Amino acid sequence: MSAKKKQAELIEEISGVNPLKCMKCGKCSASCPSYNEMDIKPHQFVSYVINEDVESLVNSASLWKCLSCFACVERCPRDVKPGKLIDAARQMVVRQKEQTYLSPDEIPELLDPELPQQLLVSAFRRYRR
Amino acid sequence: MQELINRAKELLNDGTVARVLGWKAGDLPYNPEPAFFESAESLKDFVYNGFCGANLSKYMIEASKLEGKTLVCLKPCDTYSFNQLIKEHRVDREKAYIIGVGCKGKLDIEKIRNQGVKGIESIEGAEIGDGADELKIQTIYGEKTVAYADAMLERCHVCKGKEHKIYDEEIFESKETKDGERFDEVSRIEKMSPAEKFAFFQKELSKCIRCNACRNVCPACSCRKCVFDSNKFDSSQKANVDSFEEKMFHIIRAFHVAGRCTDCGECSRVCPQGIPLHLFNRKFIKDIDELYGEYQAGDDTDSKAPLTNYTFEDAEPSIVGKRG
Amino acid sequence: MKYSYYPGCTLRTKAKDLDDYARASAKALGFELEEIEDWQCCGGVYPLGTDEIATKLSCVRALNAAKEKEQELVTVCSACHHVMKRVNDDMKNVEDICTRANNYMELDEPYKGETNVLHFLEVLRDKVGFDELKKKVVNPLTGKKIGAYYGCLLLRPGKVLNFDNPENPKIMEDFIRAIGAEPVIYPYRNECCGGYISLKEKEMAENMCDKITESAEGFGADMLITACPLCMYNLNKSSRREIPVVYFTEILAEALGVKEVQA
Amino acid sequence: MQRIGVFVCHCGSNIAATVDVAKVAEMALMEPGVVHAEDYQYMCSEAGQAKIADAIHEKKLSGIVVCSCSPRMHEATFRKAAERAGLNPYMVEIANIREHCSWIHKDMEEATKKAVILMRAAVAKVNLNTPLQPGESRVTKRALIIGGGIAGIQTALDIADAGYEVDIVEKTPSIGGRMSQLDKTFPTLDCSACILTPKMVEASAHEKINIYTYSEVENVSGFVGDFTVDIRKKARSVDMDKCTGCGVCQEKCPSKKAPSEFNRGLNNRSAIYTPFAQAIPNVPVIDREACIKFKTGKCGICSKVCQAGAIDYEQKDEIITEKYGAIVVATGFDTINLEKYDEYAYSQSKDVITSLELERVMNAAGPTHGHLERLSDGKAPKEMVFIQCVGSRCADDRGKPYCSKICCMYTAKHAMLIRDKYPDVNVTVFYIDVRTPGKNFDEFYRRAVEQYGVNYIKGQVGKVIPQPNGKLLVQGSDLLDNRQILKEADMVVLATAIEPNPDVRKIATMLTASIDTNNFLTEAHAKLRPVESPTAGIFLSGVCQGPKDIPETVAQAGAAAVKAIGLLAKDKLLTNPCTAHSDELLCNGCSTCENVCPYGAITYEDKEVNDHGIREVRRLAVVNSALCQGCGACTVACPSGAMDLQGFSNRQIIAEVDAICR
Amino acid sequence: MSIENKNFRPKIVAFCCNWCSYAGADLAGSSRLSYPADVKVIRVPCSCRVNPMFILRAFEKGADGVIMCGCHPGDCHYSTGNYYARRRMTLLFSMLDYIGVENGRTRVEWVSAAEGVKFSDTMNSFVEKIYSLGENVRLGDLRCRS
Repeated sequence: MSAKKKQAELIEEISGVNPLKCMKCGKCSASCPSYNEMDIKPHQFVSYVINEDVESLVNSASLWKCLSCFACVERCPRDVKPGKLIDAARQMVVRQKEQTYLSPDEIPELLDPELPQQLLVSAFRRYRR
Repeated sequence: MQELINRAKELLNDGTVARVLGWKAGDLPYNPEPAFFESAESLKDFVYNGFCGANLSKYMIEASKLEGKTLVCLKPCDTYSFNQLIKEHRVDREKAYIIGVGCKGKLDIEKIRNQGVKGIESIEGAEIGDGADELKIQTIYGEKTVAYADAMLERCHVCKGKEHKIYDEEIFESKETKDGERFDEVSRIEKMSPAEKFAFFQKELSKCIRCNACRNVCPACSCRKCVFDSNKFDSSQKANVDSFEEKMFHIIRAFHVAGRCTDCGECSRVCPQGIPLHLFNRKFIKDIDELYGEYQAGDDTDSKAPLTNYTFEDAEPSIVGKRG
Repeated sequence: MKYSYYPGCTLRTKAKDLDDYARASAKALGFELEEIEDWQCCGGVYPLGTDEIATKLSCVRALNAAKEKEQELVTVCSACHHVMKRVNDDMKNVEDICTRANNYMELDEPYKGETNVLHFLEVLRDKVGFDELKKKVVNPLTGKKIGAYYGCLLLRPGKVLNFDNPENPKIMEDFIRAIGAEPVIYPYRNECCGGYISLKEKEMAENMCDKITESAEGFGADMLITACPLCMYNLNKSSRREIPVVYFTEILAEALGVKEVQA
Repeated sequence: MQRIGVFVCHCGSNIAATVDVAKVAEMALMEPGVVHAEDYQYMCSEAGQAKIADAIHEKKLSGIVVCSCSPRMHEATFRKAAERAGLNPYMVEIANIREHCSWIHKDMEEATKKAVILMRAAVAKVNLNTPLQPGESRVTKRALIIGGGIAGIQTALDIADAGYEVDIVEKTPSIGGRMSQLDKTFPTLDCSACILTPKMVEASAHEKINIYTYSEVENVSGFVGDFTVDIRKKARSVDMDKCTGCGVCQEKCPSKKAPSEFNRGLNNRSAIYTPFAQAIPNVPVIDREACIKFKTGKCGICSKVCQAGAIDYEQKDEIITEKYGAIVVATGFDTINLEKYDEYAYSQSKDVITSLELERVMNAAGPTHGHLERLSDGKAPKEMVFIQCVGSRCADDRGKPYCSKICCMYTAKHAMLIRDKYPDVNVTVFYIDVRTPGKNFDEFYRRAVEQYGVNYIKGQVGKVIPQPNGKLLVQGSDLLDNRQILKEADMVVLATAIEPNPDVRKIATMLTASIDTNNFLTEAHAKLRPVESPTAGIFLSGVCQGPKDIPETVAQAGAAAVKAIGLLAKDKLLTNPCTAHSDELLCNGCSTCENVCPYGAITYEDKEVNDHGIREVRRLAVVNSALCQGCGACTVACPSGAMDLQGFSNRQIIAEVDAICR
Repeated sequence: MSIENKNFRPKIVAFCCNWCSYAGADLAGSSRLSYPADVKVIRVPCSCRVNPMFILRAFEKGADGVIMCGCHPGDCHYSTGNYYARRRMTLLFSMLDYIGVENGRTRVEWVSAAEGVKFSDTMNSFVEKIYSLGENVRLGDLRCRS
């Protein structure tokens, strides 16, 4: 099996999503609050997995713009859940060492006294291993 | 036990029931047998103790044809059989007054004997009122003690629970006896190689003497006339013992009760050769649970049985080879 | 009535109000929140990969602690509630996760999702009852027009959280009515505030929060209530509007007349 | 012992080139029961058939085996030949030595060996064959149509025109169905009422058609050709014979707050009402839940104003029992409940409506008298947004997995009509796919785009956001331009998925007609028998079988009528004798067989039996051979072996198995 | 073992439903798609007519393999027959596997009336499998008297 195919299968496994169920209706993209910030749009996620181009997905800005707000997950009529795919892609990044979106040095300047723990914890979960 | 007898007398006397179906003391301390009691006086022979393993549900088929109600004592596991018989229209609920009797696990005399206890004169600790921790056995060689759990029937170690699925009233506390997993033995066999499996069953089944005890006791084997006794499936006269049904007896029987067997364990209990016949039934139950969703025959009286049901997405038969 | 209580880390620090008012209100309403011993942080987000086990264990511990006490588990923080319910759902329905988690846990009896997880609002709705709550209100917030802000974590995924209709929830509105105020229904009440994104992408969060507050004000809300410390932070910090945002427990305590007592 | 004749066909060289036919015949003579064997060039020819007849007479044969081509080819031929010669046709069996032997094997010895075995199996089976007689059952020459929409009306008219009596049972106070609620119809844009009303009148005036409105089917028993049906005529509280349909009662009725079903609840009606002006019959009913007289005992105004004296507060439900030979189900559809699609704000805003509601808004007799206006404030809209596939093509339990089929076309129709009548209104359609298979359908849709300038955007809508200013912000995708759209609209129309009428489940149960997971009635064969239910004598008309538009519905209604007529035209039905049969002495009465029978052919009766001297009443399975199709599912389900299949009995099949494995 | 036995010719019984698989077998014939003569077809109205007893009977009488063919799920002439057959055969095959009978000796294939090629391919592969398994020695007598 090619490395690309393996990656695509891995992402399906981590996310539990079957991209073939997608009927390309675009309801995910219509629901996404971060749509305008994304380079690869939610409805396109499945195509990248089907075409075994996980690399582009992993390197996309979208990875760090998704809020995991589940609007797309809730509304998807085909039970595809693009939000889970992007979560899985993010996992693939943070599971690789040194591949983090947030470095310890930049944290102090981001902090503000009122910032709740919850924010840091959840950001860490998403950004870092 | 007296509590139960008193209640039975009451119900007989006030005319609620015409007879009582229970167990009567046998000639030995460990062999009570199912019996009908028609009068209050006859109840003096009534017993209910750890050796009353017999499932009385099946007797209700005949009792349903009699005038008046029959008081029947059912242990929690027996009630599944009764429900299943209701589902199959074999017993009449209206003809039964069900006393759900508590159960602390039923005893297997073979297990006691296998612990070297011989020459039994009396057994203490098997009464329903006892703690069910230990049996004190008077033998001609003196007193022996056996842990209650070590003398229990296999089925009680994988007990389905203390709940009576159907009853008019309940008497006696039950005790949780489950300390094993129901399908462990089946899983163990499944893991064997084909040759080992075959050797295992060949060894067990070669003991069979075709006495029909399993069939006669089985509440699911309630056919008016068993296929093995009719000529519906055989073109030739079946004089010789090597007939087809003869050879395939146990597998055909297991298939016939598949989806209907409540796993009451009576077949194994009564087998004079000690063949673990429940291993066939349990295999079907395990497959049904795994392939078609959990199903307990006798849990209710109206659900669709797995073999009279289907879904579009059911597994293909080839799954058998794929599961390994 | 006694419930196991999982406060979560934010409630220990920045969102102390949320916690204190909840406890005080519970007392006033006649139920007790018994804090679980040695709880650990839930992680703030539900573990993103379906194959992750270790990150779910802190929740399983808390859930099992409640099970051992034969109590239901109550959370107040939206995020803890979200993570807890989803992990519990996994333990109940995903055999693989359940087995693997139990392998780590080495419990006497494996945990299989037996505990019922409740958000504080669900306790008010399903256990106390809003009618009952109404009777206990001493300072009705009459005349106040309050917008409920749900955010994402309380509602979605709807099938797992089973909290309320994720597209048109009403539990907080019913709550607002119960304490004598008037709920303001506005369409952005279940849209995301930006969540953790405000750490690095301030502007994104600002845009989102502005939409929410603008919509709420447009429909006439004087104030917003929330159950989530992160939403609270974002709405206060990122929105360029001035509408006050408070925890729902605070106005609950106020209505029940226990706000000052505890503070 | 049978006297069996074996006939081995050469089929020219088709068989004889690979199989030693003479040898097969020779071997046959060694089989038990075989008294005659011969081979011949073409057994199916007239001369070949004559040989069979001759042998039957000369050798007094009681059974025949023909070793030839597939039974699917000539079994019927040989059975007829045997019957002509006085032998019961079911005493003939075929050994397929062509398709299953000579054509697939090359080695003569091997093929001959196999042919012999196949012959033996057939002989073994015939040895156990018994003569079978097809049963006969009578046909009541009357059809029942359940549902009085366009499907039911059309089926009724077609059957009645063929000269048979037809009853229509309609649940609501008037026939007409969904079509009567529509404003215009695609792709011709003619007015729905203009084409439907004449059909309604024709049906009501037809001397062979009897219409029961405000009535429901209560119970069905019997079987094909001979159904007995109880129909509940609900109390109308108005005497149908006396009422003149003047309408004064409705005008004067003081209770006018009941939501109008016909207008989808968009406005109200009086408690005594006819659903719409052209209702047939034009006789109102009193909605007893809304009527002041029924609620409080006071009022009685309608009775006072009725000059015909037709109001009857004492009227009771009436049960009519009637016999039918055929039943046609035409129960139609409804739109799904939208409560699980709150992201579209249907329950939050009056200006979000379903397409069916829009039909009423556009209709001159509707709540806005045909003016396109917002239901919240009566203002004329400037921007309209249509959302497609709301609840259709949905994989989870919120909606339906199927395509509702009609939405693409009616949305194009709506868009076109609005743009035509209100050129200043902009119309945007969010779609996933535009599906327009059908004559002149795609042209129609293209006209909406090209001629009427309807703005089609490929992409679904995520959320409809009501704004403080009363407008609706539609947040959707434009997948082709790859952007997210925020569009401010005045009205939003949802192309809501359709589903079978919820009552159909109850009706299907009564009819023992099978139903699929979506509650659509199942057809006997998806391709070849699309208007028949697997249950004999039950036919399907319209959307109850699957989504379809009006022309398809009318076509299917006609097809269902033809099938029903084909049945009613017969005086007697011959039933397939290869049916299941239960041995009374072995039957346990356990209902297992009943549970697997797809035709409802098995019922249970308490019967007295004499079991070796024991007389008792037992619960026994009884197979209705008119319903049984002979699949054999019951025979395997039966634990005691009481149930067996004639023509394919357990012993016959086992005899074949034995012969093959010998 | 009989695997080495060069003269071994297996006995194989194929139950085919009248509406799909029997017609598929006919099509294989009229398309001249060969498969070994060891296969003998028994026609039944529907796969749901196949009683597990028939299969056991075949094995008892010396069959080396038994295959059942029916309409594809969803295409049953009687709507639901093959669904019941599918469950019955799955459980039966599992039981046979459980008692040590080689799983390869039993098979179910769904063959439509149009699938002559599939019918012939199926029979070829099934026969090949039976050859590899050799003579059936285990299922003659389930009571296993040796």
